[in-house]
Amino acid sequence: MKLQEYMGKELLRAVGVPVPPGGVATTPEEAAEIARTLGSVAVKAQVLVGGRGKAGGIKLANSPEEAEVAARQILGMDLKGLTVEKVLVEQQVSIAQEYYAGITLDRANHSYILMLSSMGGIDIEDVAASNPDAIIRTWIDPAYGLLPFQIRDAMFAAGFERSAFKDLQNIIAGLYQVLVEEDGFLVEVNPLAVTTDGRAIAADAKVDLDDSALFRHPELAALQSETIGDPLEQIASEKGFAYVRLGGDVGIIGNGAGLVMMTLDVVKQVGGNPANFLDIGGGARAEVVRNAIDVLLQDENVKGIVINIFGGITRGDEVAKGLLQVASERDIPVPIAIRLAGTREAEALELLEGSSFIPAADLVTATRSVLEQMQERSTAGVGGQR
Amino acid sequence: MKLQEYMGKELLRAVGVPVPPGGVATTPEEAAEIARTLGSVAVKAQVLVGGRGKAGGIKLANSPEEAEVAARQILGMDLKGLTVEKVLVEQQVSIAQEYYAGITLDRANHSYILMLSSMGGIDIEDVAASNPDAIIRTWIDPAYGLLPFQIRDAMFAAGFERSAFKDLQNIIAGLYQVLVEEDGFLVEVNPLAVTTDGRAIAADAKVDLDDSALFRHPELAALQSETIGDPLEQIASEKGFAYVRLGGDVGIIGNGAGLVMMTLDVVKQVGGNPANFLDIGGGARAEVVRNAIDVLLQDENVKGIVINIFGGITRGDEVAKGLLQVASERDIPVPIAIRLAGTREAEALELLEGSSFIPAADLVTATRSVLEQMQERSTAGVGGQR
Amino acid sequence: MAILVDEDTRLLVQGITGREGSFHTAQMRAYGTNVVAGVTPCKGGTDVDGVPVFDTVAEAVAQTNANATVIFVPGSFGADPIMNAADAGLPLIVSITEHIPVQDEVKVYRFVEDRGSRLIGPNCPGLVSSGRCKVGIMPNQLFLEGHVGVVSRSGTLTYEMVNELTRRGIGQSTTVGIGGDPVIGTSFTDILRLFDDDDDTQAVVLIGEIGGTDEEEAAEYIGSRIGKPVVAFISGRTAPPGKRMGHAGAIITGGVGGPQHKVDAFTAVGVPVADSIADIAERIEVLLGAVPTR
Amino acid sequence: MAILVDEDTRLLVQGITGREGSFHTAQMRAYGTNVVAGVTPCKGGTDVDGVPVFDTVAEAVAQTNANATVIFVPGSFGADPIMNAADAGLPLIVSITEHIPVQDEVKVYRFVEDRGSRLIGPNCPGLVSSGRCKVGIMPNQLFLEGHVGVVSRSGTLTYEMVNELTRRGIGQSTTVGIGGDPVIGTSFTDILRLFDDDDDTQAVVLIGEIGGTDEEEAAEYIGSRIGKPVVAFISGRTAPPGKRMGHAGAIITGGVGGPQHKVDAFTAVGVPVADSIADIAERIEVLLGAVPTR
Repeated sequence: MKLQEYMGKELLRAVGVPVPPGGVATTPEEAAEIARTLGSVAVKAQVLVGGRGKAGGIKLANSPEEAEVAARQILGMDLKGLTVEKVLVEQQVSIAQEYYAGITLDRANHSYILMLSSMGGIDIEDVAASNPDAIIRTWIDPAYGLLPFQIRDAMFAAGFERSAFKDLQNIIAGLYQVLVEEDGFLVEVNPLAVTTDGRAIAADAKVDLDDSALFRHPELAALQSETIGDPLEQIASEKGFAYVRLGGDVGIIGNGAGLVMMTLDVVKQVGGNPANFLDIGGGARAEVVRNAIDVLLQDENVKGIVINIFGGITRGDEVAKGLLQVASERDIPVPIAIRLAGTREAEALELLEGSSFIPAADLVTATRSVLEQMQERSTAGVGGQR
Repeated sequence: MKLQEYMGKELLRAVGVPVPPGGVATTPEEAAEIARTLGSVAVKAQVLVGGRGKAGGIKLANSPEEAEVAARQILGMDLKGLTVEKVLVEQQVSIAQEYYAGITLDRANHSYILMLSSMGGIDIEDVAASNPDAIIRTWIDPAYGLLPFQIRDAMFAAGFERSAFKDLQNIIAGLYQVLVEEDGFLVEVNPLAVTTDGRAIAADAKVDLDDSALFRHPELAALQSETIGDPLEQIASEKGFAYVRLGGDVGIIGNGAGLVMMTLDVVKQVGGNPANFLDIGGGARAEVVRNAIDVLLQDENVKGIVINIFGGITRGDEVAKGLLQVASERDIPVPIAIRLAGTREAEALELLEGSSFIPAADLVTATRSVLEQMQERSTAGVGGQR
Repeated sequence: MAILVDEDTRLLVQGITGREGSFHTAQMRAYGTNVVAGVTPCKGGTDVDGVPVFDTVAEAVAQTNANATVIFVPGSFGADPIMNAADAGLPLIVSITEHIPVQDEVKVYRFVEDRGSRLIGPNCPGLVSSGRCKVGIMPNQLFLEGHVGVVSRSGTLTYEMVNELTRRGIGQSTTVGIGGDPVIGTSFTDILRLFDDDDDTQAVVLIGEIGGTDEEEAAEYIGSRIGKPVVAFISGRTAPPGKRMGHAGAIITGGVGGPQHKVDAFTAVGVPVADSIADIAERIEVLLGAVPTR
Repeated sequence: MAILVDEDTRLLVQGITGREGSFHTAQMRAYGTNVVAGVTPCKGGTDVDGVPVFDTVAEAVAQTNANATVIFVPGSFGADPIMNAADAGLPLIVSITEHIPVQDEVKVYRFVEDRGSRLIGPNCPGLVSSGRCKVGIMPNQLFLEGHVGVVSRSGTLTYEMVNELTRRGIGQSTTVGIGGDPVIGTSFTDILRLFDDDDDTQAVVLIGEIGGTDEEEAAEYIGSRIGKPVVAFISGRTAPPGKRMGHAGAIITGGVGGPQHKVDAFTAVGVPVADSIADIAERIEVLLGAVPTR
């Protein structure tokens, strides 16, 4: 669960990491009000996309009036498909040095890793590509945590400013504290700034929480709806599906993450354009299948659906029943093909006989059937009203 | 730093361990007031001595009036040399099972150890002596902490009541949490009770904190004065001395814990009765020596003083200067002998020449001199007015 | 021979009295697995279809000499039984549990390593030595005895694969689902090493997916030894960067974990990367040198 | 030969620029110790009387090949430099620091053990191989080259002991203060084992005190081997139970740590327990078989 910048900064502030003073506004008037006590401010769109600045999502303002104007421009803006509903209004920081500090999981070493670089302010992935030695990597032994000497050693290696050493060390310790206490998958500050008057401050904050650990953080879990920009992803999340919107027109349903990923690959190979990733998981009952179809049909881009089920724990007849249930309840405006193998395959196919669902022996056939029907309907204008 | 029962229970309650509802009173009227909402209560003297119950420091009361009477009897009571200034008034618990749970350091294994026993309510040291197998010992790997399965395994081995298993497990996890978060040297609940209605509750609490870690717990360090019953130990603690009152009449000062302990042993071997342990530490200056003498002279039992210094980092001449300073500032009503060896021994002895302090070549001689003078003065009635 | 589990496996089931635990215990026994004990705290002394249930893992091991365990305990509590099993000295631990917090997985990995046990998973479907022993939740009917080792990060994709192999008459020595989480106890490389040492295994199918660098490490290992032929498959090849695809591990971040890199790594060491499940099976048929009749 | 430190010791001083660190660095060098480097974060590039100061332990070790370290860093921060030294691979770590929280000491012990270093202390005066090398804060002038090993939990009592031996012309091979805290890196037994293997050591003086069971373990070790003669001493024999005597370790709780138990343990394995420092020295004189002229 990726947090908005202002939420991440809230977590950092709570453990004593200095962040620029500021507040969140949902209207231009609120933005002006917040700016009143802060002097020169930055007005920053709170959306979970990269490159906000370049896209016009960050503006500077030197008065409450300017802040109001800036907020008016940014609020409601469409940034890479997401609508800006909140802005963070915060005091401008006079930056002398820009560093990078991030802690995340290093899968290959089965541990968390601290990464520091004196090349902050720019995308760390670019630094990693162009100048890998500029990133100082420190692995964290989970039995002991991030130790003070490790932070110091890394800061010396990265060439951090000695005059702000103690402050910088405390900030990095704070990032680790947030990671541990809030179950962070990634806690990153870029830039980690040293101001012209020698203070260290977290000028930005990127916090990605471990979804599997949200049960330990009910107060953060409650923010979840705010962190999912896409309303459809939000609905899918409430229904308990692993769902990712991909923007194409062929809806995908499958059981098991690996199988669904492979299904996306096959649909693409055959010439289709997947609309989404949707995993109904193992052992799904009819009801779950019905919900999955429901979610997909709410995506206006979806013009056809491919279902790929390999029945292990999941029983084919349950899947078939779910499909028939949808068909009995509502009009299904798009073609749906299903490839179904494994447990209770025969029973399933028998149940589906005579329905509008297109059974197929394999995935490629299923995909082709759907693509053909989509083509036909498009030509005929069928389903264009969705 | 040993905490009073009520302070220990406060720490337990803060991490969610159930303790009997109650409050602390310093007057009988307060005790009655607290009892008003609680029904039948126990009124418990808050002093840091064992065997409070047998000594009359715990009384049951079935009404506010009875609680007031009980508190009146207990407050001001002398329990093993300490005056009762506070009572804990808490709801009586109807106990079905009494268990023991304690976590402390196991020096030999360089780790903390969880001890559980179904033989609670009595002194665990008696259980250890009479029935060692009745104590289930679980060592805690500091790299991972006390793990849930370890608690469960220990509870099964100890034969804890299954109907209250989950509650008991949570309490034990809470004890460990207090140990870790508050730097406990010992966190013990005895009895850990299962009530007649099947709830688990910490009916008593014994918490001993690590003095070396108090800097991490300023809020607890502030309670320190309350936890030292002996006013002289409190003064010594403020002066930064390691001081323990022992009740005899020969005051002891030395540098280094081992040396002071040996000095106690020698004084006792020679026939003296040590009044205290006092370590001035390494590298002490004249001022420190003066303070040490001051502390000892505040103990009315002290009728003579033996000083034992081996100068390593500590310089003999500094010690001598401190002694001379005391002598110049005040009347010294007791004989003081000093055995001084090591760094600047000669300079020190030269400085002390002609003073009232008795220099001695060795500790036995020093002790004998003091004991003789004490004997003489006692016979002559000198110093009897102290 | 097969790897990791066989006729000598004496299996303990942690969480045996739960819905999943009891169902899959029955399934595993139906496959022929010797389930010797179960553990559910406070249910010690009872039994599940004749399998004795104990309160603690230590007691279960002491009483039954179990030498492997499979864990069906929900995610929020899933780390503890793994550490419990390692602490009790069980050499093989299979964790089916999904949604264990990553931070717990990191600690568990270190703990299990400290204690010298082998952990498969978490969030894996388990493993099957065809015709000998099944530990986990893979469907019984898929497997056929034979000489192809299968190792995979994905559950259903493994079923697809095994199904396709069996349909063509190609049997499997052992099939291992190593799990889709970002921190798993046993890697592709660990399993490849075991297959290399296994007389029963003649070729290996490796089913990877996007995310992490486990496939690249496997390729490096394959390149460094003279071993058995391997055919690889990567799922999620069309997935966009930055989007987590169901498996907590399946995400491409900053170039790391991208499919082309994995394909290139395999190709560089002579491992063919198949385009589909059917393609893998065909290549294996060729590798084994005989197209069985159907 | 002596044990642990000698002419080949290349010493690093952590906290070298502090009041204690700089003073004792001078003292150690005056004794002849080869102090090759110091560490104080953010003071790298400077020097203390010609000893180069580095920002990090890793750098100091890389630049100077230090093979031992002594730590003068105050208690609240005292755990970190020990772990730092172990992490940097220094085989011998001597921590003078007192008042390190016990919980930190427990972690430190485990960490140092994991990394395979030897820790002396914390809260110890260090060690001296007479005439060869001094690491720590013991007064230079006390020591005389010879063949008695001294190991002690107490600082000043060690000085008394060595002073008495030297006064009688009895030299010491190595004198080790293991520290008075409840959790220490190296025990009496560890040091006894080293003395047993040391050709230079002919007899050992062990100065224990109340608290813990380290003396009992030492007695058990002595009883289990045919080794060199040992004379023991226990301080705090008249201390009452439940009172902590200065040293965080010096406390008798529930019978454990009581003096009589310790005396009995030594007596049972034929180790005489002396009544005083002078008594120890006399017994050593007898053991060495020659009363030196004074």
